[in-house]
Amino acid sequence: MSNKNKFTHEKIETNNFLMIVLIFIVILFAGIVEIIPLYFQKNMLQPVKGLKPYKPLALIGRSIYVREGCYTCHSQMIRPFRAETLRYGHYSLAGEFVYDHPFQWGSKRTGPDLARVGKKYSNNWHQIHLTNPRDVVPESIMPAYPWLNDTPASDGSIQTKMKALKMIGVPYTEEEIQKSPEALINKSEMDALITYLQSLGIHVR
Amino acid sequence: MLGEFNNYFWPVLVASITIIGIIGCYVLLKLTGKKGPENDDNSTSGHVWDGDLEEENNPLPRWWVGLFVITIIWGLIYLALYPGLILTDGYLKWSQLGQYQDEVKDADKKFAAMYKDFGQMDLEQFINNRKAKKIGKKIFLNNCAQCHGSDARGTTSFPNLTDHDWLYGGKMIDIKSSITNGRNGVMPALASIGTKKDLWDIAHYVKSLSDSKHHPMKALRGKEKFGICASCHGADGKGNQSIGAPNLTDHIWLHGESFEGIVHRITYGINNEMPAWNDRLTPEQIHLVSLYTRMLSKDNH
Amino acid sequence: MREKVISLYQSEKKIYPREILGFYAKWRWFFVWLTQIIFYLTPWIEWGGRQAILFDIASRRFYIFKHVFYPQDLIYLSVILIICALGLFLFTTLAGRIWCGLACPQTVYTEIFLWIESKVEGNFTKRGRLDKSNWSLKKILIKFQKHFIWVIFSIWTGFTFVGFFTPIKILFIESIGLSISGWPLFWTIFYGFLTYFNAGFMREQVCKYMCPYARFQSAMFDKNTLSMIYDSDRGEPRKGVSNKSQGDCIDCNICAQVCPNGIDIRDGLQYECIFCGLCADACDSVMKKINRPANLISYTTPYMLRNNLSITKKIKIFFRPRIIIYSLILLIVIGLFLYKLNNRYDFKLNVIHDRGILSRVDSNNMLENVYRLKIMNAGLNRDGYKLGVDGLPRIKIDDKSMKNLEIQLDPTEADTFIVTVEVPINSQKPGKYPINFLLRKEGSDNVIFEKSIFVVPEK
Amino acid sequence: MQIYTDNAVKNFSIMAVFWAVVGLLVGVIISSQLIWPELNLGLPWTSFGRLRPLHTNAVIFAFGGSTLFATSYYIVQRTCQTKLFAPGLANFTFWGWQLVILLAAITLPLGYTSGKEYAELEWPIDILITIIWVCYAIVFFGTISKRKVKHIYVANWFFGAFIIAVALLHVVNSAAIPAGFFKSYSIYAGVQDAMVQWWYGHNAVGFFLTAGFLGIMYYFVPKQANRPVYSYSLSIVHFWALIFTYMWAGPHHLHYTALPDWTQSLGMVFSIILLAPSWGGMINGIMTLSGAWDKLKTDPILRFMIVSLSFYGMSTFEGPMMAIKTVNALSHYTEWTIGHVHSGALGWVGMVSMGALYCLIPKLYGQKNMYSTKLIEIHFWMATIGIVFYIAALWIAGVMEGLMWREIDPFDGTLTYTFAESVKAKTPYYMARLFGGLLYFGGMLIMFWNVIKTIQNKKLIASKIPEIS
Repeated sequence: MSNKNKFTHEKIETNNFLMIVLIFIVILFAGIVEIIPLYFQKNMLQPVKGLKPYKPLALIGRSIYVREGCYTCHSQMIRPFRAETLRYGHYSLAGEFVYDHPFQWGSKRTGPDLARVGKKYSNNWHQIHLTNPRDVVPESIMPAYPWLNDTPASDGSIQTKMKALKMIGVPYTEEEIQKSPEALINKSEMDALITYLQSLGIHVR
Repeated sequence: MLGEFNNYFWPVLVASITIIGIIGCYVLLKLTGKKGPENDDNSTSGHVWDGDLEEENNPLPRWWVGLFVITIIWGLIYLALYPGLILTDGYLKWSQLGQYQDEVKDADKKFAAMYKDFGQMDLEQFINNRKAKKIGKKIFLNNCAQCHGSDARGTTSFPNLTDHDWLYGGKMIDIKSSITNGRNGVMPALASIGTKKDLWDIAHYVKSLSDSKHHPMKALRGKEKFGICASCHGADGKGNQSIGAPNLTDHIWLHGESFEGIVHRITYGINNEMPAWNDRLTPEQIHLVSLYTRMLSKDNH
Repeated sequence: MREKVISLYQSEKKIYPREILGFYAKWRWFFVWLTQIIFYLTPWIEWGGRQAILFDIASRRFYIFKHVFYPQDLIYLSVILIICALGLFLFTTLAGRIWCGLACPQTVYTEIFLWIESKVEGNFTKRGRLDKSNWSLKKILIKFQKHFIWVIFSIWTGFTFVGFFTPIKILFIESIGLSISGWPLFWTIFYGFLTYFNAGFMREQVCKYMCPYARFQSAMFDKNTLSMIYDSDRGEPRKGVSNKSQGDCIDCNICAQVCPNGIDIRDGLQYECIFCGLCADACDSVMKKINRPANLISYTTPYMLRNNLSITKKIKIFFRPRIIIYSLILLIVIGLFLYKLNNRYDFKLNVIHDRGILSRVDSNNMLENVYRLKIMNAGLNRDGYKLGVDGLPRIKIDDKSMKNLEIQLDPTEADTFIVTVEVPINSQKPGKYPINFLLRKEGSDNVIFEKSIFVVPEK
Repeated sequence: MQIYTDNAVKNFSIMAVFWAVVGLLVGVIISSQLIWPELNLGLPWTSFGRLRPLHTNAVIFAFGGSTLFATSYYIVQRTCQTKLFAPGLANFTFWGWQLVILLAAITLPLGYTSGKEYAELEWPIDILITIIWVCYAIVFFGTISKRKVKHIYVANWFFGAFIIAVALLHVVNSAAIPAGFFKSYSIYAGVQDAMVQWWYGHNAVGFFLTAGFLGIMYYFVPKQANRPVYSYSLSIVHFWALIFTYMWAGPHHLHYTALPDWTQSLGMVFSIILLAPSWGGMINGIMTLSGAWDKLKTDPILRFMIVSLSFYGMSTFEGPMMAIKTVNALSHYTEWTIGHVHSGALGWVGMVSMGALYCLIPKLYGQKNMYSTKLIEIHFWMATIGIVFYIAALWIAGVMEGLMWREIDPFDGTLTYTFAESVKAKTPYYMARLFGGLLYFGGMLIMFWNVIKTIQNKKLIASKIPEIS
């Protein structure tokens, strides 16, 4: 910005404090303009019809998705191009992500987009695919995740997780949180991850 | 876009900071370019650090200033034409969804004529038309093969489309209806009709209908309990295409032929769903892919 | 410290290079003609009823004479890029910025534009005088004439450029009817404008400030790299025509006047120098007039200049380890490239194992896997193909799919074929087995092998 | 006699070289996994999704961070002609930063991640980073406060902006609600989270990898070339314009997403305006070097500098181009982006760091030169050729897959290629990329060896602070 140039730059570059303050002010504007208004734009906060917070098993599945770094190779964001909607389905809407902490849009498609992978394949298919992708897709370069079959989905953290999310605005009811451990009984991490994947993007067709 | 905000505060803030920021870049360029501390010999700024670090007073390269100014002007023009300031949607009224709709409309227009011809075809014409067959195959591969297999011969729980056994009927009108609206074959859980032993007996009877391996005594007992099943599968077990109840007298076992499996299905029921495609495929495309499916089953007989 | 108003930016002094002919200038003109003939004529060459070289981006097909490339073939482009980069390394280490001086489009178009300028406005002194003179009708006419020719030339250049990407004949007919539109029009004007602006106005500034290659190249130099060198031992002190004790340089300044980048080579090697050799030409012509030996400015290395070397010594300098390593790498990459290109068939096969059906048992107790085979005809004729499979005992394509496997494809057509492959049940243990598909073009011995897998499930 | 306090500088320099070796090694491993997916050996801790955050964190924050700490502590003393403010605190930042890296190297393979790119570390580590960063700011600005010269040198403007901006970005983007010691949820969701993340992500590039390293450039280039900085007024304009505009450019990572059109437009406009301010640094560097052209023939360190500036120029040109929506529609999600990042990371950040460290290390250990100049030369060539292979392969691979994804059959209006076909077609490019990466990594190993040998010959010297003339 230019206000400090009404006098010469000499003043700034000889004054440590002034320099710090001016740098801080100059870098502040972009965030104010680009981030904060998004909280005041209506359809950025409105969930799409039918969208509910992740069920306990799907929430655990999402943690696994994040833990394994799936976002480093898969996007969850279908752009409004015909070539993408033909391949992946309806383009993504802001309202589909209002409960996503953090967002998982990704930045790279080493593998295909997953925004609407829900209900596209059978659970069985996912299970085989995640255990060894090359059993179903010989060209695949995705890592195999056999250990998910052997790890229980529940590590006792589900209520802590849901409570934390509730604190930042995800509308879980006390009852849901109370009952959540039941949903994880006898489920493996594989089940959880598949449940999460099957829940992706199914509310918009 | 303005309508998505409750009041003018944020739109005005966004627009003003943006414009002031861009113009500020220009003002900065103008002011700094004009004034600078000068040494007597005009060559350096006169500041020295670390013994020998100095700065020369060379003015800004002209082409660089030009580049900077051009990008600034371009930025202002862009914001006038395209949405960016919230306050205005831009002169061109452009939006990414508008662009998408145009793209789809153009593509639809481009291929509409072709599909129009194909939409009226009968099976005979289809088989003799290389182009139509190629498109039919492609639609099938892109949408149907996921479950029914690329060769349409299905697998466990996903019907083979190339045989003559049709759950919901094999006429063009039936196939088109299946694709357009989807199908949902529901067999209710029947655990309550008898003991576990009774259910096993029914399974043996079911197997006997197709002369598959079974225990005659058990089958005989099972026949008595089959009444409730007959309401859908028919007294002769030949099924009912209007509700998608399969024929039990042939050798086609959609969900597998093991006794355990049959008992499990009687106990817990089954929900076999085929999604509806009317929101992803046009009627012409559904017509073509139906013809393709018909052709495959014809090929085999 | 006092404040003083200095100008916003440094205005570039316009350079009026003097025209010169000679050894290096001839080479330069040779390359101007060579590159431009290739550029302007190539799109008009026909091959087998279509444009010989056409990069059809809209339909993602790239035609180069008999070859048709698909997006999957872009690896060749990648290799060409690597070859260019390595070539640049090699030539720069060997001969400095020879690319800049002779063949770079920036230099070539500047040369052409300067030539037009000199034809319209006269030689370098006249041009300078014209620019300084007041605006008059005559000046306007002369300037208009120059810019008019420049613009026509630029548009033709832009048009030719676009002709590499859209069929040029159709483009030509369209432009005659003034019905050219959309992207072709945009790119014609855009590329034309770039030519006009860069060669007409920016000229040496591109080399001085903007071009990253110019920086790279300077980092490639070593002490044995050939460069334009003024022999100061022989030349200094200057003004030596009358006095024998003085150097050969008579300080006529012609070397500086001819320089398109406006430097004086006698100040030593400078980053602006693009090795065009015009100063050497100018100096040689002067040396000839005053009966002194040529090469006061020459294309050499400081070491060679100072020592009178035998031919073997000179060769040894040229074949230093770095040069040999570069050449070797370059030769290997080029060799591989040509080998691959030559052994490339004009059809392609892509095998995808079915996603939905991993394996299944059919009613005849055969274990089946399903595949999609995408077959592309990259040739010039409609061709037929025969498919086979091997890799497991008694493996074969099943009879039903065999019936549908009459593969006939038009030129550049691609189609998908569905193939069911079977082995007798229980003939293999559960697992994944590598198999091969073989595709043979009818009437030739060309066979493509494409790997895939056959899945035998657990019980 | 006043002596510079170079303890932290020495430590950071050595660790920078070490972490570069580690970070590049992980890079080589994961690029191999893209060709041979079995290379994770069936272990969760070595699968691609867990190692890639390790790779990015190791090269950006461990290698890049250590280099920035080392050079900024060195430069701020020399250009203020005073010793470090609070040297003990500086040593604390060294041990603290190494602890952060160590924790990252343990937690990331274990799968403890917040799931936001380049900000994967979990909240306890984030808090540690914040503390260290505050100490860093105190040492740095404290030193400037007690400077003996009147003017703050331009390199310190850039370091200062880098320290302030990174603090702001880190605090805002890492705001999260803990759910246990190893798990937290970003307090932002969906669109807002995406915007905050890329506001952070882009400026991690803009301030960590650009402004900070421009600071390095502004000291070592004029120093090594023994020439004054080319233009004082250019420094001023491009500094303020750069730090102002860079902050806006984040949304170009979200073109054609569910982010509103207006935010995308702002991101694009400022990305284009950013071109000239970015190039300002390149011009100042190159024109400074231009006067020392003959030195390039003999000084491999200057070669590193000039090549890094060339790559800086190319990447900062390519960046705005890729921020144009129509280009981005093709390039986004493809290998092109990875190629672009690495032309900046390997070409600009890597090369300028190597040049600076080659310059710095012998000075710190009382040597005139590095142990072997020949080895620097070899390193230079391996790195340069490595980059050529790397980016040539990935550029084309990106364009190819972009074209394949969007190719519509003109015949029937459906897609031509399946996704798997595009994956399969990339294998040869991955090979070429791996080859390039191996060359670059090999060069780094040579540097590591060279550094060890140099330090073995060390003489303990105290570098005196010159009197103010």
